[in-house]
Amino acid sequence: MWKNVPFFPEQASTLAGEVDALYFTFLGISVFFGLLVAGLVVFFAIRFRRRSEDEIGRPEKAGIWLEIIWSVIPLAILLAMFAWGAKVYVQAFRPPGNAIEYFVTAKQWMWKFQHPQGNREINNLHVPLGQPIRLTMTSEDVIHSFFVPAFRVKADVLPGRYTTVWFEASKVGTFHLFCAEYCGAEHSMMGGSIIVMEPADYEMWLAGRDSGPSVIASGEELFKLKACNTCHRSDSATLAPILHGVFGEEVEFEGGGTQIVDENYLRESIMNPTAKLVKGYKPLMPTYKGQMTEDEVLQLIGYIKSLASDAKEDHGAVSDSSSPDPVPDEG
Amino acid sequence: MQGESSHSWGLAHHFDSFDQQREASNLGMWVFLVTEIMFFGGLFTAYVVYRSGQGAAFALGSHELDITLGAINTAVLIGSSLTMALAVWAAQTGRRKAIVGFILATILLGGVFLGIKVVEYSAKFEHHLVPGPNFHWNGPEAPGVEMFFNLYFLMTGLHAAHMVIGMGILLVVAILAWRGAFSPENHNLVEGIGLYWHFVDIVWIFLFPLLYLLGRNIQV
Amino acid sequence: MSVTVTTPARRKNYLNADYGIKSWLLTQDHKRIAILYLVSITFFFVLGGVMAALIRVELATPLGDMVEPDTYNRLFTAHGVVMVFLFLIPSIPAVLGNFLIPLMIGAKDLAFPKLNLGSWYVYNLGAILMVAALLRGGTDTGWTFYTPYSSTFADSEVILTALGAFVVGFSSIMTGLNFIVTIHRMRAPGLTWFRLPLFVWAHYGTSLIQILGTPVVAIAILLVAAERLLHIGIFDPALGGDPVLFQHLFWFYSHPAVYIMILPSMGVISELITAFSRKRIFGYKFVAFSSLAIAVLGFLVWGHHLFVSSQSIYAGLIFSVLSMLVAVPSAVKVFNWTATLYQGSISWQTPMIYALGFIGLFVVGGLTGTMLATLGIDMHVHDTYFVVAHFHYIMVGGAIMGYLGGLHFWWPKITGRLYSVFWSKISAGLIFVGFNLTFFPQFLLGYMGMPRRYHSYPEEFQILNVLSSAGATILGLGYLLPLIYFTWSMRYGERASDNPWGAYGLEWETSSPPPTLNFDEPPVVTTEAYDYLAMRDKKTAA
Amino acid sequence: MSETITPVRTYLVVFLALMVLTAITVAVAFFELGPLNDIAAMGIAITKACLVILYFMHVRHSSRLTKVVVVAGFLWLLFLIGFTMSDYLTRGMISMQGTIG
Repeated sequence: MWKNVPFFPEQASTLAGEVDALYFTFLGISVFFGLLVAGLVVFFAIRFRRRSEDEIGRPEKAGIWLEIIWSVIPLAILLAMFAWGAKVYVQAFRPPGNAIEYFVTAKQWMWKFQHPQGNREINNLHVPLGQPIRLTMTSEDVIHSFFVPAFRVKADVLPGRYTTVWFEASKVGTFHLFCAEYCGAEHSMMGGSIIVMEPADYEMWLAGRDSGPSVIASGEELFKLKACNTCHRSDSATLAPILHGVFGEEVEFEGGGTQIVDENYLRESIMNPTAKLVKGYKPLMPTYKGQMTEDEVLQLIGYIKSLASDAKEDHGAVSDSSSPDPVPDEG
Repeated sequence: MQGESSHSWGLAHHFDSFDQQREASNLGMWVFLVTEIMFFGGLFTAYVVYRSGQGAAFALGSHELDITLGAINTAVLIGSSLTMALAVWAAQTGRRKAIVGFILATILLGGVFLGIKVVEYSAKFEHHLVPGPNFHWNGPEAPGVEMFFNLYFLMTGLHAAHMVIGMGILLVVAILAWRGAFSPENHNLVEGIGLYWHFVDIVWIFLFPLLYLLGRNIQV
Repeated sequence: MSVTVTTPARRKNYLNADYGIKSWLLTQDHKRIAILYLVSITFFFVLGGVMAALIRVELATPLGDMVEPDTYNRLFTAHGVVMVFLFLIPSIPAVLGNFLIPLMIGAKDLAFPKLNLGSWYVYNLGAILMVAALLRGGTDTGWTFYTPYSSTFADSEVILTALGAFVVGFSSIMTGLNFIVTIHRMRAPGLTWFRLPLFVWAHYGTSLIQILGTPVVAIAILLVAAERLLHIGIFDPALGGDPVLFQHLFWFYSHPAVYIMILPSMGVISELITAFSRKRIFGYKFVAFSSLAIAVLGFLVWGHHLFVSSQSIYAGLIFSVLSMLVAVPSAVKVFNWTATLYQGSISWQTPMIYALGFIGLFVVGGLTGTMLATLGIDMHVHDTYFVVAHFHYIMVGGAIMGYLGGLHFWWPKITGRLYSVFWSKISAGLIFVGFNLTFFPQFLLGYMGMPRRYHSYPEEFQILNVLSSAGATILGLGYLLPLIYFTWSMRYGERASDNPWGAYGLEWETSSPPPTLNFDEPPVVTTEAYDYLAMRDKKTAA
Repeated sequence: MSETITPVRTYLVVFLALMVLTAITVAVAFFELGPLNDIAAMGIAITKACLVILYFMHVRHSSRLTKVVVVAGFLWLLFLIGFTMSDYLTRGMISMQGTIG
């Protein structure tokens, strides 16, 4: 649609068209008002130029109606733009249910990616065309920002927390990945490429490389290695809560308060287990802060999330309206 | 209104009357106190944000503070506010010696407050609760407790710094008062420092419950 | 030019009242303090400009082959810190506001002359700290000091620069406090609020922001310094701290700070438009209250800097809609200025050229600002050159155009001298053209996706970057000219009459330059603001 | 316009009230009242601050302008805390796992 516009970025995601439509509409309105004001200023400045030295302007009565008109019309337009912008924004930060989850760890000055199948990449990310992809991101040091202009998505990547962004590539090709939040000396070098492939090509690409264990398998391994399974058992909830099916559910805390279990809550419970103690349990769990890399924490969380869907398959009746999105089929 | 020629001692050249000068001085002091509210406001915001996320850790932290010393200090500081208010009253009614006496009493009470604060700080030091590399906490919630003590030391430290500055200015004002610099028409300085001192008192009125009392009811 | 030179030979005024360096450094006269500020901020404007020139040279090629990345980061940080804290924020208030507010309200001085002088010294103390940081190698955090980079990771002079900003902040607070008290308590008899010049209204709004916002950024950067120096981490994620909290505290001030830069400029433009249309401004009360509305609403929109910073989506919605509201009073001002031109008697003098240029550039800056406040657009252009272009349209196209327009307008009053009409018009033209050439391409760059603070970039961005660098050359030349002809005019310029433009206002009723106590007779105001009809009647009667 | 001089008696009464309120707030802190604990502590602190502002700082007899300045100061503090909390209290409320319809 905008192919022949010079100095214009490619559109390579389903979101890009929506952002551009909003942008060009707003740009059109802006150009109209800009030219209107500039035109009037130039016209008045020439038409009413001073003819004699002691001439003075002709004051007019205050125009209350004019004031109201030129306050209300811009306000109405701006509110309409707000509403449209809000719709696009909410959409950009709410991944569809069938999105596949990839993990992103940023550090000065590189991007580390892990595919659900276990493949790892640095600075480049291969993704299949036409598949919604959700990124769960964290940083090992300072704040970075994941920015792919061709997809029109951007989200900051923070230390100590997870942020999420999603996209669905709509065009095969190689697209710039930038770090958009200033992060130190090599900030401008902290980039790479997103390589969008036909799904079949993507499968071949995956198959052609040694992927290692999948995210969930690595997580399961860690779950045993770190002895999580001694307390968090699937058959007994005496020492610690059962983790099957916990993701996406609401938990109640000792001393009041509830929360829906999401990635950030799981992370906090691993790093600082006693901060939000589930009702009925004692603060027995030690902290794992400093004992696992960010990648490992993400794998562990990936595994716990997979337990959620297992539980659903096992019991069938657990799910309700607040049920989590299904974890991708591992094949 | 007084003309240019009848300017009397203590009236600056660009003011027309003592009334105008006093109103300007008073408004100026209030505007300054608003900036002080916002200055402390940044820390209060940090406190509210973190307490909303880590209430349990903050409760643990508050149990480490000495509530008796905190309460005594509250009383001492309110007492100093009373003597300060009386100093202003003495200035308004032209009692020279009383101004000096009440200001000295205010400084003395401020000193008591800071003395008790030093006792509290040194106890924290012994228990390794002073933020920085030596911070050590055996119990649960170590990060949140450390955050609590970071805020505790920053907030009370900033407050104490304000008191030290205030006491310095009070001393100067006391000397000026002794020399008879103030009259019922012109005592803006006493009034100004008085407003400042009460403000410092108000900050403590909020710090005391926020740091010492909230979470006390929770058994740990 | 319509200037008649009828000034008596050597009248006593604030400039020749006393000589010697001491009479300047210890002065309590607001007019002399304004001159002191003028000297300081001009120095830092040149310094910041040199940094900008180096940045533009570096960006002329995509490879980043002129300076090291680390040097580049220190350059743009210094450019930002110097321009924001040492030039833009004090520019109009501390120079023109300081000089004019007592004159405009018919007072002998500001309410607290010693505090005024003190603010200049505090400003310089802060500036010295920042320059010291620069000499010791500079700071590489960007002027925004985002944590945890600034608090833990940066290996540069963060503490010195932060302390510098902290100290300069107090100078800004002192100025704001002084203005508020002065405007409330020192107005001449008869000068009611709705007879005040709009310049004074704008400065009142500005002062509110200075006193309400500055302390918050002061504590925020103090906390960064505490984290670096004492390891008391308030924003440290390891302690459950949130680096984004710093962004909240920082932008609580730094967004309104943009209005500290633009509001005084809007005040200047209101004066210029009426003076060179010889007509009462259209919708006086709307323009006056829009200044206050901008000052107040400006405090409630800071979260639009955090749309992609992991801020909650709900907060994003609130801040976005409030940001739309703050655009309305700005639009009201623009429309009223335009309406004022209608049936005016418009004179194309240099200050008016700046004013008309301001309207054009401010409209572009303002409209792109509302685009940035739109969530769906910001997501894409946040932290790109689109933002860089937008805020330069506001700060350079807006604030500096207003500052230069005001300086050209009141120069005869300040110095008692006239400058070259020819060269000043050439310079205004160069600045307008050079500015647009520099910054318009950056909008395109931003939408294409070039992130800001990049030392090297992909090749496809080069054409636009070269255009921008070329424009910067013209812009630099445009700024150099006033420096020359203003300096020249101080010694050789024609002497100015008391009211060379035939403008309305108390400042034009006293001599040029004004006497130390501003007025020979304390003025009494009997007419409405900008009442050119009454002014002509009085002249005819006399 | 000249100053209103507050009698010494008023100062003493206000001082006593502040002392009593301090004692109450300390005592209340030890009882388990749920969320009422926080409300009581803050309510008493605000009352004490108001007493100091109105009587010790003479705002009760000050000009309307002074009153506006005081209120504005606290209002802006509320803006700062309130709008910052609008972020923290609503984080995660629009679920990141939601599906779009």
